[in-house]
Amino acid sequence: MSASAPINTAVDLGGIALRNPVLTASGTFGYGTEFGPFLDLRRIGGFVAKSLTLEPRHGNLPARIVETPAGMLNAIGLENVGVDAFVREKLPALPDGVPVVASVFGSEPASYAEVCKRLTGVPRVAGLEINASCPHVKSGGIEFGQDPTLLADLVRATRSATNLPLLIKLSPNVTSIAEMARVCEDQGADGISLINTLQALEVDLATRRPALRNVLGGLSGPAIRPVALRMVWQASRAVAIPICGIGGIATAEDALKFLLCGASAVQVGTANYTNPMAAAEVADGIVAWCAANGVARVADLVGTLEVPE
Amino acid sequence: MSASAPINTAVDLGGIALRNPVLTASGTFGYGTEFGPFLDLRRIGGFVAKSLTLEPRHGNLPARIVETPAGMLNAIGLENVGVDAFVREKLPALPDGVPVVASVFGSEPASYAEVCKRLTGVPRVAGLEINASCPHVKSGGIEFGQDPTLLADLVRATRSATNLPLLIKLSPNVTSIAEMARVCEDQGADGISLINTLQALEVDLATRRPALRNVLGGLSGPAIRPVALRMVWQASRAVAIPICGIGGIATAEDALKFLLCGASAVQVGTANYTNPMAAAEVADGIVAWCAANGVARVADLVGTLEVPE
Amino acid sequence: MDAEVAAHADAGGPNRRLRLRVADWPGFAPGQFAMLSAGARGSAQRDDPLLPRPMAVYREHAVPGGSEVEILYKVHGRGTALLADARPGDRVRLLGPLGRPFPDPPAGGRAILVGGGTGIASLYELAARAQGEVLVLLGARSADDLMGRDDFAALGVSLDVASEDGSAGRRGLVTDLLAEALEEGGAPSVYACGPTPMMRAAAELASRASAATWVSLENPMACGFGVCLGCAAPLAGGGFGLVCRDGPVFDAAAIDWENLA
Amino acid sequence: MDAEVAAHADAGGPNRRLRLRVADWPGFAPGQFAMLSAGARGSAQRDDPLLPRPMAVYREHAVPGGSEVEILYKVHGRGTALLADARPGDRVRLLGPLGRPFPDPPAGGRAILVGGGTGIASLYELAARAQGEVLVLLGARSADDLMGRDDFAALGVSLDVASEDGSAGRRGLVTDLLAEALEEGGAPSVYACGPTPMMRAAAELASRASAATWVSLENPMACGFGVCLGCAAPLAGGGFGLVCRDGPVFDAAAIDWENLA
Ligand SMILES: Cc1cc2nc3c(=O)[nH]c(=O)nc-3n(C[C@H](O)[C@H](O)[C@H](O)COP(=O)(O)OP(=O)(O)OC[C@H]3O[C@@H](n4cnc5c(N)ncnc54)[C@H](O)[C@@H]3O)c2cc1C
Ligand SMILES: Cc1cc2nc3c(=O)[nH]c(=O)nc-3n(C[C@H](O)[C@H](O)[C@H](O)COP(=O)(O)OP(=O)(O)OC[C@H]3O[C@@H](n4cnc5c(N)ncnc54)[C@H](O)[C@@H]3O)c2cc1C
Ligand SMILES: Cc1cc2nc3c(=O)[nH]c(=O)nc-3n(C[C@H](O)[C@H](O)[C@H](O)COP(=O)(O)O)c2cc1C
Ligand SMILES: Cc1cc2nc3c(=O)[nH]c(=O)nc-3n(C[C@H](O)[C@H](O)[C@H](O)COP(=O)(O)O)c2cc1C
Ligand code: FES
Ligand code: FES
Repeated sequence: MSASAPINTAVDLGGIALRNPVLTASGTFGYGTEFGPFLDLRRIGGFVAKSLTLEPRHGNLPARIVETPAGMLNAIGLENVGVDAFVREKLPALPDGVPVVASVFGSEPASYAEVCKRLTGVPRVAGLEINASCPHVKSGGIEFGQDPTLLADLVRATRSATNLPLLIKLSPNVTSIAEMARVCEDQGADGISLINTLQALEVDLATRRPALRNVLGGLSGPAIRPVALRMVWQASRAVAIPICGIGGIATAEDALKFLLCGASAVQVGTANYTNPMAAAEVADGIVAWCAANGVARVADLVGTLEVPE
Repeated sequence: MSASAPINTAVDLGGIALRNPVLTASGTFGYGTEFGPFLDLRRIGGFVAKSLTLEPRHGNLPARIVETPAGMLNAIGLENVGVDAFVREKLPALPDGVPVVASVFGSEPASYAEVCKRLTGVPRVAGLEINASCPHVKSGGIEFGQDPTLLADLVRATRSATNLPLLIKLSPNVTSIAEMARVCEDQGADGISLINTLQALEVDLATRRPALRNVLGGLSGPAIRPVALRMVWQASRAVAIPICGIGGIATAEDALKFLLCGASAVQVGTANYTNPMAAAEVADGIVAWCAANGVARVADLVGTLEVPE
Repeated sequence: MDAEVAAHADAGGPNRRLRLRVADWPGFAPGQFAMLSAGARGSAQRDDPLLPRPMAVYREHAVPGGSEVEILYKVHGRGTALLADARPGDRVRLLGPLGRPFPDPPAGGRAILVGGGTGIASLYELAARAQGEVLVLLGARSADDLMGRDDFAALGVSLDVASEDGSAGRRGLVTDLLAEALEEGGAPSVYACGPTPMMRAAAELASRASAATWVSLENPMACGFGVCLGCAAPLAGGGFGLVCRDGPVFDAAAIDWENLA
Repeated sequence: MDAEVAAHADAGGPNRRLRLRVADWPGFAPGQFAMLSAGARGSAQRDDPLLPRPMAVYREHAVPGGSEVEILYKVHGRGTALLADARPGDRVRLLGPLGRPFPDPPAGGRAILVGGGTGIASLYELAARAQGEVLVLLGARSADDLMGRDDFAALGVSLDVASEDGSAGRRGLVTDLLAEALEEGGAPSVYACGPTPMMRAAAELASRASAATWVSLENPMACGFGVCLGCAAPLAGGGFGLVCRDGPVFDAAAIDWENLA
């Protein structure tokens, strides 16, 4: 295929222009500098930073992670440097030429909104991703992403706090992901990221205790990929705003399946741990697949899954 | 440990007396006769038959199954011989000495109830398990197990149709499993089985179509075990009726984790395919573990997970 | 159910020949298969890939203290790629023999065996044991891809080959060979195994020639012994047959080819 | 990041010695580790077990065209059992060297190295490169379990051993040996690696003797290079240090031992 025109890999994710559809997922790529020795960030489409809160957070006591079949659980507890230190110290250290999406987290819509404000207008921040998997303090621990009313409040509050492209990252621990996606669209979100981790538990049989100090954790990795594909497909049929697909993506083939199911872009998460070059390999592999299959524009693949009758 | 007293493995599952806590899961053990060449059914605690409907059902067109990371998807479409043929032909062919739990399925509470009636009083049927993962026809395809009101109707209807021990098998595709468990308890169920499969999708990249003809399928196998453990733990804290734990159980260690999380018994599903002797090996392995760990009664382990502070 | 790898060798192109030492092998009939773990079993459990792979029993060999079961397979996806890593002494899980075999070719009659792709492996023992006149037609994409040619040739049966790129035998489809063979007349029995479109075409040709036709289907399987209902093939009369239990061999006229995936 | 198994041998009881041929190995400092795939990589992807395993770099050897990295490890759970299946020529994934090494023992001073269980592997190169007086104290459950004894002996350093069942060296804990060694006085530097309770006890003993103490923590890891935040160890001053990036070597006084899992 060397003689043919280069593949057009550019995609638009709710107003964020990406040179290719492969981002790295929040919490799995640090603040972007840690991959320096392993990965040239200019090979990927963009990078989503670890979720930021208003104040720095220490996170949970260990053990914070445990391996499970084809996956892992984590309960990091949203350890982060806080939004101000991110803007002051982390952003300037990032190499040029990679769009940065900042992930935002809080305990109330107001604190989410404040973090959004502080990130708006900051050079290098190309868009915001609202992590709606935070337990809402006043509602007894139910996550924003698990209740349509709470979610609507959250999207409304963050939408009015910023004019940056606004993605809402949804929790998969719901009865109807389509309903949640529609709430986001109705309240003016520019796009949807899904999925976050599946709530799960692992036991340490030797101690007869939970394997994680936090008891519950989030399941990620290849194990959850079929659930993520299902949710992306369901959400993409429910709303018109673009979707960023996440969940167990480790290869170009995995990513392509998400595109077919309706994702405009994808994020690589846990696979970064097992192979720090994973995201770049996924991006390159998409190009190779398109070349081999006569696809000239990656964006043309989005939502083309052919469903029988 | 040869000199010590034998381990007491008997458990009570909502009125079903089991010699040991290991059953086989509905749809993964046929009608119990297929395992003849591989497994002596008297080694396991009991067996749950393939879900039965009022009329025989043919099921879905192929492909019905596909492998996924540490799991598989299925969309069999509830192919079954119908309740009458089950009573007439399948039950008598079963070897003696293994408690049979019949699984019941329908499109309306009334048809579920009718199946329950036809199974009540039939020799060899030790209890009923209501498969609540059926899409409710009149409510536009939402599963009984996904809506508290529909679920309450279903439990009420089946409860009044039988005096057999009544287990409700819940769908994991819900925001709050604790809420669903409470509905079952409130309406008089004797126990809860969980989890059924996670709704999921796999894509065949070569054809750019869903891998299953039915598009969506149910994810089972080790991949889902941490989600199942979480739900068993949450449900066991929400209700007092016993729980039968299901999801990715392949070894005695897996089963023991479910017991610690509050399950009174467990079911082995997908593991039967990869190893037809799996359920018996799980049962034997529990005895060995108890012997090695000084546990005299398996039932004493139930719900003893030690949770920090 | 554990079997030890006795030998493992290249068999041309992507094909491999695997010999497994099995303790209580009961013998098999042509067309039966086994479920083989996707790769050798290591020193600890691995949950991925999860499901075993169905493989025809190619041949069996009596050895001191047991039997060796021979499998001829093609490296296709993950499971077979990992199986190809298995070395002598490694252990695999094997369940079998399973399924309903081919009916014996009529003693005095003429049997045409049509194999394509990996389906060829299901036919070898049928050719070896057949009493009457046997014509074997093998098809593949290329010479490289073609399975078992020399083994069939060594049986001394009539043998004809077609390949899509012409690198082995005639350029074309194995069903072209079948069409010609059927023209020779004599209402033979036809035994076909290969990709669904090939079997479907073979069944149509044979039915036009009023030849009894048996096909061995290659549906995906989870269990291999009739409990998951995953391998169901739609039947012409309505309903489904289980490929693992009611098949893999079916009367071609009994299959609803339109709806077979 | 792919490395080839050059040699793989028993190293007593559950212990194995693995030599990996690495193309661009930059060298390492004592206490650094690598992330090793849980088992050899086969011809196709396997998603289970998923995470790599942290392993200390035991030694390195220059060979024509590259380096061989030596790992001394114990078969413990699934990942190491599968690693033990790897044969020469197999490939594993290796990321490293990672982490902050031990500070060099003060040139003229006395260094006490305390190793227990798999922690022993982190100390060998420290002993080998130390300039001053070195005392190595090794502990294990039994003689069978004990790692690396002969290698340390061959260094010619002072060496003392304790085992819980008395089958190797003194019956008791390695910290008993440390307590005695500290009584000899001289405010040495202490370097400890092993199970958390052992390191905690060593740190307390050393602190009472006013000895500077460095510990190398063994927290579970997912990434090994500071992005998952999974390996966090609580610090005495509040907050967390990342074992993979800020450690694995920490000043014992900086650790909040109470809350370390
Ligand atoms: C009764 C029967 C006998 C067979 N005999 C042979 C034989 O003797 N030699 C041989 O090379 N092949 C044979 N096959 C086909 C063989 O099972 C597949 O090539 C193999 O499963 C591919 O596995 P994989 O992991 O390499 O491919 P993948 O595509 O990675 O497998 C993914 C999943 O799809 C299933 N699958 C993929 N291709 C097929 C297929 N063609 N048929 C059934 N399931 C498939 C796998 O079993 C697995 O569950 C037979 C199939 C059947 C049903
Ligand atoms: C910096 C560092 C250096 C190490 N160096 C060595 C060494 O040189 N030789 C050696 O034998 N061992 C060493 N270990 C311990 C080694 O990582 C574990 O023994 C190994 O991970 C066990 O894996 P498994 O799959 O056999 O056990 P499993 O219990 O099946 O593992 C399950 C999970 O728990 C983790 N885990 C289990 N035990 C430990 C442990 N003790 N420490 C960290 N994670 C664990 C695994 O990494 C895996 O993610 C080191 C650990 C660390 C953190
Ligand atoms: C260790 C770890 C930490 C994570 N932290 C965050 C986070 O801070 N914010 C967030 O939105 N998602 C977080 N996630 C979720 C991932 O971004 C992603 O949604 C999820 O892991 C599924 O993708 P994967 O299977 O590719 O990992 C985290 C995941 C892991 C494994
Ligand atoms: C092929 C297949 C068919 C199934 N059929 C049924 C069924 O008829 N009724 C039912 O209640 N559950 C059915 N299940 C769900 C299982 O009983 C079980 O709840 C689920 O597979 C999770 O357990 P596992 O991971 O051990 O398989 C089926 C599962 C599989 C894989
Ligand atoms: S493969 Fe399970 S029923 Fe046929
Ligand atoms: S192991 Fe991932 S941050 Fe340390």
